[in-house]
Amino acid sequence: MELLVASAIGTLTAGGVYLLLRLRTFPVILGLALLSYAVNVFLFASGRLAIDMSPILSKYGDASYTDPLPQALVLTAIVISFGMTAVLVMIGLGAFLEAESDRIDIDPSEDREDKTKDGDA
Amino acid sequence: MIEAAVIFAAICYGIALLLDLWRIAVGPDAADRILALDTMVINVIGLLVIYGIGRGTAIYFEAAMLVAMVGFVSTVAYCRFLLRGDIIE
Amino acid sequence: MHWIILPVILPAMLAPIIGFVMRHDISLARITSIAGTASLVAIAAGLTMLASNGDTHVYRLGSWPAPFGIVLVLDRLSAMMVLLTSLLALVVLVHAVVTGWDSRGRHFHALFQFQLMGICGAFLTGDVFNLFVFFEVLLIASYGLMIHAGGRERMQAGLQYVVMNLAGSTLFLFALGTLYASTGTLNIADLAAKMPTIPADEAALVRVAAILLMIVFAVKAALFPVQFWLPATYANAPAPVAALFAIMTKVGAYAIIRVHTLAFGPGTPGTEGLVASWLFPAAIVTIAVGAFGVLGARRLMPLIAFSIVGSMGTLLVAVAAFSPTAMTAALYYMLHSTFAAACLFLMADLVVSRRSGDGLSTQPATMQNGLFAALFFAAAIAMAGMPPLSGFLGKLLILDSLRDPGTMTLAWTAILVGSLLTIVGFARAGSVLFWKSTVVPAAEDVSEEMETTELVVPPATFMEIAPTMAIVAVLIGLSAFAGPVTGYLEQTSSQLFDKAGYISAVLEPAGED
Amino acid sequence: MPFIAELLIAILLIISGVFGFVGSYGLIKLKDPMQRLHAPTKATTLGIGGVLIASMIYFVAKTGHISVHELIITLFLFLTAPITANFIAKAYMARNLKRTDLPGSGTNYGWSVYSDPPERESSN
Amino acid sequence: MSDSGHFLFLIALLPFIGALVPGLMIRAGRTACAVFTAVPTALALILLMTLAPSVMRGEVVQAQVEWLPQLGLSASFFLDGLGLLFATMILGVGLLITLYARFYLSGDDPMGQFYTYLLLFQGAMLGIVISGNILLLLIFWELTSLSSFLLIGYWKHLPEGRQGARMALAVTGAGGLAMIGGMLILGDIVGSYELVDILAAGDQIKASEWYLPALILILLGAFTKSAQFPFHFWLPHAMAAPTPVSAYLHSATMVKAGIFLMARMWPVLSGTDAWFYIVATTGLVTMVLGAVIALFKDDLKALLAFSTVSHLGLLTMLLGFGTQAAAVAAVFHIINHLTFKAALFMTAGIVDHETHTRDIKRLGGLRHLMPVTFVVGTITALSMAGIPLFNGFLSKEMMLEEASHTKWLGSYYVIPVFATIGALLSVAYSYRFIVHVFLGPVRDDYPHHPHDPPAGMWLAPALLSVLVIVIGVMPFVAEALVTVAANAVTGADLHPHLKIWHGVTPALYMSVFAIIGGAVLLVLHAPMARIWNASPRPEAKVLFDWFVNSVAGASRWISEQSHNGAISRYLAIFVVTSVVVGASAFVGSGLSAPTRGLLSVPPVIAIGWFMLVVATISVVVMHHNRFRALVLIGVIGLTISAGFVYLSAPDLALTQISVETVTIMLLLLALHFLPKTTPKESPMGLKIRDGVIAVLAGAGVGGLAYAFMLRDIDTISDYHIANSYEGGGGTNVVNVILVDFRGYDTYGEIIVLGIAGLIIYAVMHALLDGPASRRLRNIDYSQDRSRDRHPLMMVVVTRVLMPLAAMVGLYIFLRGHNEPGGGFVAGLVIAIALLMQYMASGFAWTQARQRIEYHFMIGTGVIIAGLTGAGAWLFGRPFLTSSYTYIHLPPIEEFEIATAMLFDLGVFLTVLGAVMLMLYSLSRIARYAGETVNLEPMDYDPAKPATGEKEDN
Amino acid sequence: MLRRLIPHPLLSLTLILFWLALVNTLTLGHLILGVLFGIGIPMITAPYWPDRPIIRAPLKVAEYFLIVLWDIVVANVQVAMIILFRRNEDIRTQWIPVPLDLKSAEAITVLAGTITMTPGTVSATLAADGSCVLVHCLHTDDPDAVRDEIKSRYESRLKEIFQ
Ligand code: NA
Ligand code: NA
Repeated sequence: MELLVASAIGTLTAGGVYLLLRLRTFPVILGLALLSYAVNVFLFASGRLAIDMSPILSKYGDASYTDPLPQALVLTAIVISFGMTAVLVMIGLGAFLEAESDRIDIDPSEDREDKTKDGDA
Repeated sequence: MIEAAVIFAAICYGIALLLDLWRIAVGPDAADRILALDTMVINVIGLLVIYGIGRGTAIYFEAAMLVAMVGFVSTVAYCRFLLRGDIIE
Repeated sequence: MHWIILPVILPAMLAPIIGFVMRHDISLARITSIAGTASLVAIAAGLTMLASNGDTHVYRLGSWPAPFGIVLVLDRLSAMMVLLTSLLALVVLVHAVVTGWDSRGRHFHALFQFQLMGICGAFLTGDVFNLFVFFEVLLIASYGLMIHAGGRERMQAGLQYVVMNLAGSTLFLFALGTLYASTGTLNIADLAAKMPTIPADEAALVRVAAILLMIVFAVKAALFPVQFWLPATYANAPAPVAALFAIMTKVGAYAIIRVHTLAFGPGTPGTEGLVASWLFPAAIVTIAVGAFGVLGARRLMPLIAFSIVGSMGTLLVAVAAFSPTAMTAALYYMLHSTFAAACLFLMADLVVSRRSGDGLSTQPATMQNGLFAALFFAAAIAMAGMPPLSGFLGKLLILDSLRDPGTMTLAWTAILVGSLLTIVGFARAGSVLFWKSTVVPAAEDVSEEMETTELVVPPATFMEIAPTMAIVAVLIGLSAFAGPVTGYLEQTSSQLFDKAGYISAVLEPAGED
Repeated sequence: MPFIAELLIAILLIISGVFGFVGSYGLIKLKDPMQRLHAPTKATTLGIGGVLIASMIYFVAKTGHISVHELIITLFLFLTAPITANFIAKAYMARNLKRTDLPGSGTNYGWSVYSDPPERESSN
Repeated sequence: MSDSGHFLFLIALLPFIGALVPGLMIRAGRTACAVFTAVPTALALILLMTLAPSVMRGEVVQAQVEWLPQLGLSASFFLDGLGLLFATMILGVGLLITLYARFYLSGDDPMGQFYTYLLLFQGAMLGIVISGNILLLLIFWELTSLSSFLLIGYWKHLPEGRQGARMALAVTGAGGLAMIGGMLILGDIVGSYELVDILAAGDQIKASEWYLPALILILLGAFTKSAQFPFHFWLPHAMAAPTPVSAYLHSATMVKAGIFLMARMWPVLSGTDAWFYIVATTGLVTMVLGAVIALFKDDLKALLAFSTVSHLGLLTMLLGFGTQAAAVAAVFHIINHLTFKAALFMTAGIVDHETHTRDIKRLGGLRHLMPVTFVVGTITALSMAGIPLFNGFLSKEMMLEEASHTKWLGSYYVIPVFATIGALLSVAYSYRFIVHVFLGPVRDDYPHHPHDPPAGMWLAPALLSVLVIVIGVMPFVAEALVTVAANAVTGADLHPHLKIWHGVTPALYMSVFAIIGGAVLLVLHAPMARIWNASPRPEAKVLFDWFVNSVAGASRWISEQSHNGAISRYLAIFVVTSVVVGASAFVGSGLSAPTRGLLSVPPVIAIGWFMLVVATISVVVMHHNRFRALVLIGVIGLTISAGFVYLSAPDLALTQISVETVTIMLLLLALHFLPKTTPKESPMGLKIRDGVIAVLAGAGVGGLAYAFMLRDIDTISDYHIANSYEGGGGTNVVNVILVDFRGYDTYGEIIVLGIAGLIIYAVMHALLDGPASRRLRNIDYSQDRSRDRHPLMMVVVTRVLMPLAAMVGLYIFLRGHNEPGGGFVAGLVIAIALLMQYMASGFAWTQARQRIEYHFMIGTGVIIAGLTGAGAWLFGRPFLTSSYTYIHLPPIEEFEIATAMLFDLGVFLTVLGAVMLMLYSLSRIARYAGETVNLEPMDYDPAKPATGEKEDN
Repeated sequence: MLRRLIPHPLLSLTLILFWLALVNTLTLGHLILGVLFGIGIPMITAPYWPDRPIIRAPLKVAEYFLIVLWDIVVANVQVAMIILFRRNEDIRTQWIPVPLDLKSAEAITVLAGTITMTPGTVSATLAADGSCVLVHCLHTDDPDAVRDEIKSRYESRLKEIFQ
């Protein structure tokens, strides 16, 4: 099981990184989404894996529970990542509408208003 | 007996998931993919309930219920995107 | 002692009121925002006084004992950082209000207050995961401020800024996961207590966590090779926002100082020296990157942004020594460079808003050319580390503290040559902006262009210049009162290196809250 | 747990497993997208129904209390499955079929995918 | 501290205080401005004179105030003979320059600025010479660089001025920075930066292994400032400054700073071979080279500038000799050079001012037109030439005397020969200054007809020329000052006698040879100049410009190539750095032995894993089709949610699945405006590179996870499990952590969401108010869309489903504390329920029936959460301290009330408000882009038949 | 007044039952809570459901429900057989327009839903004026029979229920 989880994290990370390095905004958003999955599972796995040991306290005496803390951390991370994704999507949309292109790289030649060589310098 | 049936049913749904995955990957039409995803959602609900039976706990019920609810919403959203572009026009 | 949490709660309560209740009334929002920030200054000053006796005050949120709940830790360092933040914020806010920047888009004041909340929270927390949360708060607020008022370049640069930081946040979580998996705790004091028990030959995981955390902080601190995002971001951000961002890089530096000194620094067999071995060379290159950028800049805003990169390199060279003396110097330089960077951006705003763009090209001289030139001169010598402003003393302190023969030559060379290139770069820029431009007549041939670009900006009023002047005054003050300031910083630094004191203050079940 | 309950549960699980499989199998086997739409909407729904009934019986047998919350999932599925199918069908039609590929509606108005609704007084 | 100490502070401060005045006084008129500049200078000079007697007695006036004791920097002042000499020169000449400039500058020049800069410079210069702490000296040193930059660039409109200023700043600034290094080393060797301590530690310094680096670094500072070869080139270009500036900076002050420094450090640094060969040789070369160039300069100020270079070389050489006699000669020549050079610059300025040219070739015959100027110029030029009875002769004689017996690399000839050549050239260019400017016939082609200027202008040089003669004839008047200064330099107790006649010495021969040879050279000047001008030689400015431009160009290239806006590359570097640095940290240590076995893998889980991997790879492969990628993301989200269920994390599953849905909605909404496909534009090489990076990152992260999953560790969460029910009042430990143990995290987290809502709203407005709105207007919606916007069936089902979903949301909210669920999921579920309604009947129609504003909802949520946390203050407990109780109201069974639930309500409201505000903003954009708004909940309700039947089919 | 308080009584009832099913226990406290929600939620969501469909024959509803349930089971077996055992080329798919007499949106929706859930048919789309439903039949040799069965078996019953 651990191997599967680890390899799944690895695959998600690899896929996420690959898309993160693309040249358009949308695949980058997808890449960050994949990375977000990867990191959530990774963080979750830092509490080690357990089956049928949900951290819901049992009314019937002693039971063993999985580590609840990483789950709480992942929840926080998920929420934050959601907010971030939403902002990213909106800004990506804004950049697309402003620039009429969804290329994520900025072409530096566009904002060099001063192309003439300054003789004084 | 229940155990064996649980395993059988789980494997059936597991194979079903693989078949859905195939359809999602292959398409050819976007509608096929949405259909396959929707089927996948329903199969996962089945698996969750089966898992609950297998483990003897109802703790996963909410997950199954939520999957049923949001699965519908996302399917509609995907379709509306194809149909109208703007899903909440 | 609920005062400790006020720097977080006050802006966190004001922001929603401003953003969600007063969103249609800019004057009310302005008054509230400025009053809130001024109160924050007062609170921060009070906290600084409180911390100045050397006690480490711990605020146990939810009354849970550390390390199980989250604690806020107020010591000299965190108090000072909060004070620095609030002072900077007040000046920047006044500038934003009097120049009207705040009304060029929506929700400036709410985002500004949230930004303050995030920064103060990051400085005060004693928990690494909570540090992540407040990093995210300050980052997301900064995204909003960064693209405030919109526009093509700003949106594009803002997008890059967001993407880069999301990647950084992802790495943060990977690091935290590894950290928790290898130590079982998230509290910095608890980490500091546990780290010495991890044998040097079984520390692979925690080493990865430590170094990944450093990279995360390095992204914020604009350390090479993860500094690439900064110039475009700062150059395209609204000027007051860029000025406020002067503190953002320091958040990264602060995190390195706090976490990597306490938890992974001296006295931990597994990680000792690990971070420094990467931080030092990276900081050296960062200085070079900044210097090259300043010297090669075509536009004013990137020039300033690159000078910030260089200053971060200088700061982190000192941090990398992880010695109390060098840390004292680093802290002094941190105070200085925050104000210097803000000063440059505020000054640049006054100038750029009266020119067509921030290109380092000759244009008709603005009205008040002499005044702006003087302000530029002051800000530039501050940033380049020339006397009489505090940069020179900061630089001297850093150079003087780096006496380790292994690193001294390289560090000195980098800092001094970097200064030279920066000076030359600023001189070239200032010469074009303020001297050469006086040659260009504001005659008819340019008036057409002037009309189309709507550059009819009235002369700067006293209130518009006051914030920049105030920062210059602060820089002069930092220089004049360098002795007392450094005295405080020395104590700050020794408190920082007093690991046992920190651990016992945080972890011992104290009666006080 | 009574044997009869166990048996019932097992049978229900097996049946539903088969239906679940068949639903997805149809998704693969059938050649036409509209045909494929039939498989999951029916087979799978029934499959899930079986599982849910099995679950209800199981918990009644196990705890002695009647468990009805499975019905909620059933209710959701019954309410949503037709809509889902309807939308998927329309998505397919809109993208792949022209109005001439379909029989007429026999009224003054065409199929809603292709034709605007009648104008209302209020909508001008 | 004594009174004299206070005076010293006052002297140091006066110019700086005074500097504030002229800028403000300029409205009072130019003369008032000049007067107010002169006042602080004169005051400082008077104060200095009150200190002079004790200094002349050999005492040292000291004053010290702590400044930065941690560094060893103090505001420490130190006035000895050397300081007194220089301070007098600086203030004295300063006064003369103030007077001169008043008449020299034109009405167009901003005089207030000028005097401010001048006083700043004066203060900086004064600071150098009376600093008692070498770090303080560094500060003043850098201040001279900065203030001279302002003075040289004073005429902003002249490109030469700007360039000259920058060049001076670059060269002297570089030297200053090197000097910082040197001074810090000195301080480290001695353990103090106080001059007193340094001066007392000469042997210790010379014995240190750091002596040579310190020497070189300090000399770099001195040489650049004093324009020693090869750093001499900046000085002539600084001549673009107004002449008063040149006269001040290049006779008495700025360039003498380097000489001062060498003199100051003489007891500490001199006396070694390194000192001798570096300093004396540099001085010699500079002296000769400067003189040669001066001879062929046609620009009067350039001639004087290079002559200054030459004389600075002479001084450097003298100091380099390292003998006490040479030091005396140097001190004496400092005074003499000041007197004649300042006067000469002012003379040149007068000529320029009157004739409007400084080109020697266009001058001549001014003797008749400007008799006063002629007299002053001639006297001082003869002094420069070293003609007897003028003071220049005396010190030059002493120099030649010293040179005549100094051995260089075993040779007795090198230094005497070159010193004589230098003297000869000096004579030649001095003659030329007199002959080619003043003598000869009056011309009729001056650019402007000259006559003597007003007295205010010639008074200052005239005064200096009087000094030239006085000292030249009665050298003993300067003896006391020279003695006390020389003693300060050498640290010895010397009693030199300055006299005109030394007898027939080698120096006399050398002098005579120089004076005659100089005349010969002048005669031969024209043909020699032709040869000189024809011969190729490196032009320092060109080289310097080339160098600076190359460095700047290279800098620009480096920073623009690296910061080229390609975030994909920044990110690649970031990932590679993380992987490489992380891996290196990993291999730097080992791992403990694994303590856990692997959990078994049921087949369905293996299938789930397979689905996840295949879907991930498919997203990567198919990402060009954006919609398809989104469907695949749905698969991944579903799989991970199910995985969380399997791995005992029901809360995570609930959250993941609901966030997932909302995220996909947002992405679909955005994709509506974006291109539907991603072009295939990455070249194969890039794809491979990124693939390799991606695989490395994946392997690293996966490996890391695998490594820690096999190892158990004690964590703090045992406490959470143990205290969740008793302390937090909930059985869902995860939820109790979220709202209680780590409620502060959650507080931050909802604020993130609230901010996200704000930003999206703000961006929406920025887009609608900006140029993007035009683009939005042009989006064409009519094509390719299905005609049913709000299908009847969907609307009907939603009417039932939405209340049910809302109830599910409430259910999940209420049970969160004890069972999986909570405010966040509940908020999302309600949001999804509303979304359902929006999809069914459209945003606008639904929105119109919405009573609560989303902004308000977010604000309320954040404030409720905050107030709940702050409520604990009322009970004297820290923020977020929770409390709960069980309420029993018969016949209802007991139920729990916890403040944590109120906090969770805040979470709920914020989440709901944020999500809805996001949707609202996107919908606003769509409507702006021309989306129409429906007025009815469904396209057509058959129960309410339309009035006008329309043929369509 | 009552109408404003309980705009959709059936919905309220459903919600109360739904709540009890959700909590999966029947206690007084939950009943009270369920009633509160059952009244509260429809009050809040009433604007989204402006009409008030009238259902006349509760018994008919039960009958209809059972018929459909039975048909679903049968339909599934039939469809499963077709999928598993019939060769693709032997499957004869048909589009069948079914004109509707129903006018109520709710009734049309129930009918369309029923069609989808029962033997071999999927309701693909409605006519733009809701007067006809386009049914896709997986396999039939007699489209008219399918249409007639829909009309007689389901539509007629729904007419009684909704009108
Ligand atoms: Na993330
Ligand atoms: Na059917």
